[in-house]
Amino acid sequence: MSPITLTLKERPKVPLEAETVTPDAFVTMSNEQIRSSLVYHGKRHCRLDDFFEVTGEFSDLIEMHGDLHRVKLLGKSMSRGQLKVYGSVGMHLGADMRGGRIEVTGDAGDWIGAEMSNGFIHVHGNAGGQIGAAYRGSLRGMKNGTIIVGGTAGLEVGMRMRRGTIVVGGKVRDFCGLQMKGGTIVLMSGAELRTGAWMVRGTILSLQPLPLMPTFASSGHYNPSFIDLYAQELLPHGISLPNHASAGSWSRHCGDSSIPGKGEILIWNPA
Amino acid sequence: MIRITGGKIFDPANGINGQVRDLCIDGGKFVSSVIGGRTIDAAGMIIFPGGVDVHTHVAGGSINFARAMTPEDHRRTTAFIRTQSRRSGLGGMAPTTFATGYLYAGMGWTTVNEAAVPVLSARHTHEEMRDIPILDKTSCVLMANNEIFLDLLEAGEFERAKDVIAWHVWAAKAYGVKAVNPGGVAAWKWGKDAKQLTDPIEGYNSITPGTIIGRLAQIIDELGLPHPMHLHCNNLGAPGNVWTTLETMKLLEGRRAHIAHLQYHAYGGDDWDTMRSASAEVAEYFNTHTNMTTDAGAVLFGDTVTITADGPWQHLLYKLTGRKWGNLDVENETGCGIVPYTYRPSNLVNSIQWAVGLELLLLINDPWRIFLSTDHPNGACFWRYPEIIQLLMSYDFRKDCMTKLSPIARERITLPDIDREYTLYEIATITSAGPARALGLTQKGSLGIGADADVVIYEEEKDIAKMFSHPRYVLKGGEVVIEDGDIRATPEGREFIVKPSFDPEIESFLKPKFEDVYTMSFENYPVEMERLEHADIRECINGQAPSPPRTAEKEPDRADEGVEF
Amino acid sequence: MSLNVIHNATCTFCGCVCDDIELHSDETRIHEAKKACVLGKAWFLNHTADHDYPDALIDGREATVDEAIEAAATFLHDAHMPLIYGLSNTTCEAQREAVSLADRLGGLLDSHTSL
Amino acid sequence: MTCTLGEVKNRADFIVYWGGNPAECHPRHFTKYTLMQKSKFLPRGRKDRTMILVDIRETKSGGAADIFLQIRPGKDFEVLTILRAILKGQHVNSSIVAETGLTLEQMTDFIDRAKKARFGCMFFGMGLSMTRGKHMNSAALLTLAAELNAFTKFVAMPMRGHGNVTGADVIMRWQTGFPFGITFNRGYPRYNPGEFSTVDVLVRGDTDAALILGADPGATMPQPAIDHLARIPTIVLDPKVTHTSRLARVHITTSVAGISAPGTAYRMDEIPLPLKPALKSPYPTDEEVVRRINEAVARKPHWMPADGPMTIMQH
Repeated sequence: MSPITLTLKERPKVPLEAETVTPDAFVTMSNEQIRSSLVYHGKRHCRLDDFFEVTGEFSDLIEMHGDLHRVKLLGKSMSRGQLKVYGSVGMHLGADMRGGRIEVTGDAGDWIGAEMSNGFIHVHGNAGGQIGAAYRGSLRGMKNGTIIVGGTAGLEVGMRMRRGTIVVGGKVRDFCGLQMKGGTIVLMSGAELRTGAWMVRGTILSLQPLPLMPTFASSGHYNPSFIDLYAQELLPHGISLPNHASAGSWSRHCGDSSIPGKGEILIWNPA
Repeated sequence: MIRITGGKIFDPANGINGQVRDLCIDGGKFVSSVIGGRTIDAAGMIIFPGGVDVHTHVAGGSINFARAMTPEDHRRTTAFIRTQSRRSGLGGMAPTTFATGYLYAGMGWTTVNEAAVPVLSARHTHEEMRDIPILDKTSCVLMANNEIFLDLLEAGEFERAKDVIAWHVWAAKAYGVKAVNPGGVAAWKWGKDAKQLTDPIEGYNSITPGTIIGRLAQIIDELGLPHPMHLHCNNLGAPGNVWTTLETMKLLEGRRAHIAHLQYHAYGGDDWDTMRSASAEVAEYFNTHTNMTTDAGAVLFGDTVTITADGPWQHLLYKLTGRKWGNLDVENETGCGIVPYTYRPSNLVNSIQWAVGLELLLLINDPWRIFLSTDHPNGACFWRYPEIIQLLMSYDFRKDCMTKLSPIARERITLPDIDREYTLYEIATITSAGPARALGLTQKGSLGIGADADVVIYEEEKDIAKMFSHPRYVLKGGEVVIEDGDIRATPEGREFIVKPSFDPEIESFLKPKFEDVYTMSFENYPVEMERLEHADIRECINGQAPSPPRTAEKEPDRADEGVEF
Repeated sequence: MSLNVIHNATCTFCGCVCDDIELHSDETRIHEAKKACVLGKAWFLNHTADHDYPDALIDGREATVDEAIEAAATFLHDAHMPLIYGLSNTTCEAQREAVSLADRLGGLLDSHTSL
Repeated sequence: MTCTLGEVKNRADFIVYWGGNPAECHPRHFTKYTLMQKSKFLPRGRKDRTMILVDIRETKSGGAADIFLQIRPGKDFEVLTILRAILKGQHVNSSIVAETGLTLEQMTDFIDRAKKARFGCMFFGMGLSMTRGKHMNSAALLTLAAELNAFTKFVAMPMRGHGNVTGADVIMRWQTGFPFGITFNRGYPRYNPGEFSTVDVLVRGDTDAALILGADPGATMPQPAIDHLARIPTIVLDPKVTHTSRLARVHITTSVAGISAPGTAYRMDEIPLPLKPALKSPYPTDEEVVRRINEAVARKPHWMPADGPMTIMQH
């Protein structure tokens, strides 16, 4: 299948809600159907081709070009195929995603992969907050899948996540892993405050020193073998996790005792 | 002017069971004939009087708190889209006011009783009710834990206590009086409860829950309020509470009373492990004591949010489930708790609760005295009533549902042994004629000449739940509000209120007491009449006791050939 | 001249919303606000019934209320994503109308609470 | 977990003010609602109550407190989380505790007193909810109050600032299901603070017209937000010509709620009170102006295509 390409021709003046842009939908649609599919420019009901040049049809490979920072909900609930964006995207990228692959060369907004149940999202630039998180009031964040952010990320990364993996290359802001119930967050460049606050279970790995909550207790240094498994899994994405005893060790901190929770934060100490 | 022709009429208030008759409507009421106007061809269709909900929570501080606590539910529910003429809304566990009107009317209910209004937030409740379109409304004001009232009972000042109740009913612009866990809520404010009728109440010496219940029922009868004391008994939801419930009923002999959500008060056993259904004991007593009416408070499996003025029960639920919990205490009057909750067939307690609600509806043999309710949103959301109707009308469907229950649960209930199936006439009684009668709303629940023209027209079909979920037409006050599943009009509803008489001197007694314990000015406390846009006032005559509940006569033979449900 | 007295008036300056204030006023201003706190007194005494401000301004020029309402309706109706914001220092009755307007416009609605 | 102020007046023997300065911002809070009142249950009034003030610096409210707990700026969330851990008998890392500005003994004493209270109430102000951590700070305090109910009766309540912001909250909840941060752009209410909240919307430039009433964002919001208000058609309703009016396309002068405009306002504990205006204003009320704008918009074509569904099931 050759990809469907969408190239931004008209910059939206207010946010454009485009949850119609998914491989699941487009694989069954002709070029005309794709062009005419409904997007919401603020409150206005518009056609996709009011904003995008569209080529291709009947494909679950989608390529998008342009500065899409005002375009929201791309790849929402998608379960197959691939969405590749050459540029930046707005909020809710891959929210409720069930499978398939999303790649963004630029930056992304808040709530990427929110409440997703499977799939893979890779944002090369910076991302906003609430990555893989639960929406307000909901108790269930991402249930599975992988989210990789090359740059920095915002508040509440992995809030209430249940399973799955989030990797952030740059520094993340406060409340990373807030109330998480499972899964793994890997922080390549550390985080600001309150990492792991109120976590119940799950693992946060940081390659850089972190300020810890007073409700985390130190429980020694080690080189656990599960890190090797993660390292293997992440290596194809260009991420390398150290674990060899000659290179250093992980210091383990358990919490959050205010819950009381059984989560762990592992911080790498180079030898 | 509207004429509805050829429909099969189910009008228990007038003893009509499936006869084909024309209905004529003019000026919002049924009349004997009309000339001109629209004709609705209802040939072969089933016609009920508009539904009346005797016990629901749709407006006021607590349901509005529940709305705030459940944004995740608002995101996964039915959304009513804004049109040029109609407001948007969200359905779900705690629907918005506009959606509340659309959803009730959408299944043919046209009158609701908001069952728990603290006087302090009565002004708020009326504002919300004004934003519930289509439906006519009544409300019950909470009095049984009011501290000024309790102090008077403690001092033995009955006449003054009566004036205090009457003054508060009028101040709240209410229609009736609700008593919640009498004495227990007052104790809850100290983190305590009063579970038995003879339990002392924290902070008082002589009065017990029993004193409050007896006195309040007497006061409401003597004031001549059209709806009797609306009682949420003590010890709600606890295993073995059947004894409290039976004691309460015995105490009420010779008085009118409406016992709310009976399901939550009909449990046997000693604790959560030995809990069993006690609906048979309750029904047996209830069947032979015609001074009372009740509503089922039925439970359906699934998600809901529980909200009640019974703070102690809510805190227990929170401890049992560990879910998020809200609690709201109102000074000197009441308190309420809010917990999102999921009833599951795999849970023994939930299974028993589900069965008990249905058992009571099936074992209480007089449909004029037990009414359909889920204590919305506590047992289930009101928009699931059609599922309960299906359970009542089909023994086979009940048997199917019971296969989901564990063998232990099936041993603790009597539902498998009950093969009664409701007739359409009985459904029309428990959903409309009966509750209208219990509320004393003579113009409701009837298709007779002079009654309010609130009508539901169903296309008869085998799938009972579907038939009752999707009426073909709903008319409110003679206006077509629902047609073919669309909302055609959203007129504002009326509010029925009562004006009991009281000695105006009571204000000079109340004012200093009030200012002692409350934080707002006495003069600002009563709800101003101007705030009610469509009020319908009923004057009550002191000492003139309204008639006791209507009891069933033999059901007339059904006149039409019905489909086999 | 004897002053007009209002008992149990309500002060909306802060969230306490005290409703036991006694206001003494003439045609144009409140002279006394008994029981009010220092903030409440300032609030009541600083407002007058005078016509101190123009009825309405459109692009900085004085206009009638009718013109301003029509201009406002046009701007809001034409927008793709209009916003209604504030709703603190006003009445519940105005707030209800504002929510209704946001619903009709298909716009954004927010209050001080989000700050 | 909340209550009306009368409950506090009549019952609360343990009162905490956290990140608020009622002596200066809500001057009658102590005397009318909380500390000074005597009641049937607290016959000696102030003597029967314990008041703890928690703040980053000692304010005038400190004079009324039995105990003042001075915490380091931005450490509210940590302190509240430690308190939750202490309540559950859990370990806390004492070397990090020192960073909060309080000692473990002070915090243990706080929890001991809270558990021994018959009826406890925590009020929290903008010092808690507007500092780093924002809504999570409020959530931490509300959770602590909920958890204290395992031991005694405990409630918590925000100290709302501006007049009738509570009314906005309450009305939006019953009409839309959500308290603030709402969009109707799909024809029904959706909620997401951060996405639909005003400062975020303005800073990102996500709106193209604004109606402001009962607020003066031009004086209080960050500059990028104000800049966007100046770029788009902004309409202001206010009794005065405000900072925002000066950058607006349209300003309409309206009467003052409770002084020259009648109606209703909600107290911070969600009790509605009638307004009794003393003056007759030469200006229309906000209510009237918004209603007339609404009517004027209603005369124009409805924006939503008429052929769409009347209801949808969200997912």
